[in-house]
Amino acid sequence: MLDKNGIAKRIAKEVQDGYYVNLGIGIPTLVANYVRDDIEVEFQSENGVLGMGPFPFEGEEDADIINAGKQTITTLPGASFFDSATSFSMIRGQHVDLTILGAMEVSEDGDIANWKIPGKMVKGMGGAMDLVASAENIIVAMMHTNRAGASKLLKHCSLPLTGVACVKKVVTNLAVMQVTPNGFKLLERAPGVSVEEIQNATEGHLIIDGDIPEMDL
Amino acid sequence: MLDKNGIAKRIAKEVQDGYYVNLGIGIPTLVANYVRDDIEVEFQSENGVLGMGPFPFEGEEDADIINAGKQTITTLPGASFFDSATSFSMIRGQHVDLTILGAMEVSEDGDIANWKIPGKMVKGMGGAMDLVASAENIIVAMMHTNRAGASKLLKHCSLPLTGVACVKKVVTNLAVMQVTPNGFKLLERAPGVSVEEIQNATEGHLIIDGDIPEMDL
Amino acid sequence: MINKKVANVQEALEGVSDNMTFMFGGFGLSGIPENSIAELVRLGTKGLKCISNNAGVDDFGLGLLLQGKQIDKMTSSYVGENDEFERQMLSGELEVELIPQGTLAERCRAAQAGFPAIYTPAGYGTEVAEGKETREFDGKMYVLEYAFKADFAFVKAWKGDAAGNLVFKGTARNFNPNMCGAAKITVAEVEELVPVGTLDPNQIHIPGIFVKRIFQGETYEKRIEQRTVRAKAN
Amino acid sequence: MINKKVANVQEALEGVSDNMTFMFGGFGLSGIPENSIAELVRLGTKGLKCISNNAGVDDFGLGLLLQGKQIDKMTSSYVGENDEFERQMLSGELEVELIPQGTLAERCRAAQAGFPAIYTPAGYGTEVAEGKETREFDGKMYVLEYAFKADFAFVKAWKGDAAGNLVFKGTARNFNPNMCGAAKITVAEVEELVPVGTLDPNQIHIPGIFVKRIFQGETYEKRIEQRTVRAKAN
Repeated sequence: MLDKNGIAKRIAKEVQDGYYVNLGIGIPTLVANYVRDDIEVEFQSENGVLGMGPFPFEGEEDADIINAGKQTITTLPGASFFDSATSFSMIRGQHVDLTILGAMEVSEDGDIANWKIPGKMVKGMGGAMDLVASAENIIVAMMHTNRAGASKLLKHCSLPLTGVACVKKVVTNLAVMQVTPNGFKLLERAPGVSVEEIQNATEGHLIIDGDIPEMDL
Repeated sequence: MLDKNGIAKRIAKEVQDGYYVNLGIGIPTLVANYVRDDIEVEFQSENGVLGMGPFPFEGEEDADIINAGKQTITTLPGASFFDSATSFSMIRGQHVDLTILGAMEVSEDGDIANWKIPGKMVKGMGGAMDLVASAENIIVAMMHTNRAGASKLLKHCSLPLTGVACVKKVVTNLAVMQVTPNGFKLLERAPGVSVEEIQNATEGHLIIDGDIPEMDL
Repeated sequence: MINKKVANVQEALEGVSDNMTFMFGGFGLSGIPENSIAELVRLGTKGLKCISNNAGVDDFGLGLLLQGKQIDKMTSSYVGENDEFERQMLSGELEVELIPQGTLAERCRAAQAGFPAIYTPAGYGTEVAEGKETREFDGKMYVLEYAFKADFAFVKAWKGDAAGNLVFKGTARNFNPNMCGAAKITVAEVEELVPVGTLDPNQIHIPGIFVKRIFQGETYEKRIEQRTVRAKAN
Repeated sequence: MINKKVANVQEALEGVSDNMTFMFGGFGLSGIPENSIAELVRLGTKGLKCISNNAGVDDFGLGLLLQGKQIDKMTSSYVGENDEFERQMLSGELEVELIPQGTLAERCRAAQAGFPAIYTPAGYGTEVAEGKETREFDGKMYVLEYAFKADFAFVKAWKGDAAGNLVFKGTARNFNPNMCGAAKITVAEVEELVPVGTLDPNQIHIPGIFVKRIFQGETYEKRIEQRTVRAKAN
């Protein structure tokens, strides 16, 4: 079974040379730490920066240079700043190659719910609805089940949707799955996790086709 | 009767302090020469410049700094350059206060035709259709009649339209007229021109209300 | 050069009154019009409808207007980090309309550019699109969203000149340029008002035509919301 | 940093073929992609559908492609100043679609930004709107215009870097930024390719994400179409 860093590490393998990537808050942010050194990737943040670097050294924080999580950041050579409309032109116009975000629920049709729990304080969708409505390649990073042990991979989402039929891949603490027209196709098992455990934790239709390899991290 | 420079001189009186102005090719371009020195005006050109100045001194022309007439220009302090989409945001968004352009025909409803003569080579509308569709204050500068002596102020335009119900004022070699819901309201006569001459040269409905003063140039 | 410079924040805010709709630039606490907000607090203008990506924190940014119960409605994409906001929202004192962030940006830009409405894919199939017109183009579904209508836009830039030209810094740019000219009156406050002619005409982010009034803010706190750093290597 | 730099114009134009749709930046002869056009002449690519505000003059700009009868259709706002253009248009060899200049700019921007269509007031009530959908918003009429679809966009900038970041100069900017990322492949040629990291991240007109290939043009004639000057005062 993977921890959050393990999920991030596995997703980092999906990041290819030449990709522009938008990382959501939470586990997705950790992905940046595991991207191979020998490929070129640029990170976009929807508040208006392309070419994000690591956090600044202590004392070098700049209130005018933050990411969408409102964290102080730095930029790398070749970076650029731009306004919000231009930022979402990059997203809506499908210039961003890969979007990685967290979710509360994903359905076997690729629907995603990650912004609202009825009855609880709702903070808002931020840029998530724009991202999932436009991105061609969306990977969800999340735990396979919620704190109560219930599956987050469902036939239909029970929470208000963020977007419909948009998720391409899901990486959890238990497995890597591809969203196909017929449901979640199991691609890989987390180290030490059996197909049965994944099946038991998945409410949506899980396609198990042949031998399922363990992840190579 | 006015010549082209006279028309430009009269129109210059319509330019008020604090106006952003877009000048079309031809007579409108001449207006810039007659704007009072004691008011602040900025000229916009739709190819992407605000704050145009006079032509450059000989030898100082720059192929990268032109107006929409493709003429080499200079800029004044406070000027800015921008892309075409932004330029038409200024126009469509009604940030430009006054648009002055030439016309082949104007109708008593304020329709304008200035881009196409069927059967002749058509060069195109350039930015004229955007300007007339959006501008709140449009003044047409033109001769009252065409070379054949026929009126250019008509009940209905005979040529393909550039825009509908958009012209606010017309200044010709003979008169200044306001476009009203009831037709062309005669405001001023050119020096030495009688009301009768104006009436005879106007096919559209001309409203003559009381004494019509001569222009004060 | 048309002069947009006003003497101070009081003059810049002339004409604001109760029940108006305001736009505020800024993302989180970055690039917010601190001086205009402070003056609105002082004026005590009430019944405000605010368009702003976020709602500040309890004691800074739009949170200050919330403390004074000056805001009736917020149109935002994300409103966490604010206890008073949560209290007013849950009690029903404050109306909140949450919309996608890209939709927010583009509804501003539509108002600036004279477009009545836009078609965006964001929110299709979700409750955000409920009751809204939708339409298919090339097999993909879009939601019709209308241009904002606002009385004042309050923006903050890094540098500006009396002609109203603005230059922004870093990610403090965010929604600020998109809101310029998107309201009846755009008020720009800048960290530094520079002499006209010193900004490179090639490097102006917002031409002065989109700005009605400009002033240099007295002070800027520029508070950091999430200070994230790494240790210096020895 | 993702490298967009290609060795030369040949590599930059890899993949162009007959009957494609191309966008060309420039206004008149200002800011046109001179090197890409020259290479298209050399390649002899035919049956082109071109989106460009203007059509060049007889012996420069897109006029060079017209001389070689490489263009089947022009979508432009203004096409004067070109005898061969006129001859081909009147003889029916060349299809010409004239559209308002602001509509041209925004149909590019829509393609860049992922909008399927826009509502613009330009052309309403004229033959430009014939057969097109129209709609009223707030008592004003608008025409629905669709985003362009193009295979290549050829743009020209002043400076650029290997990351694809672009900076334009003066009014040579015009349609160039709006066309970046508006076609499947955007090819940018620059007068000067500068080392990555030397362009100020605050002052980049087009972030590299909108550009697929970049190269430094060999030479630029930068011809002036209307040389207007005044005499120097003594």
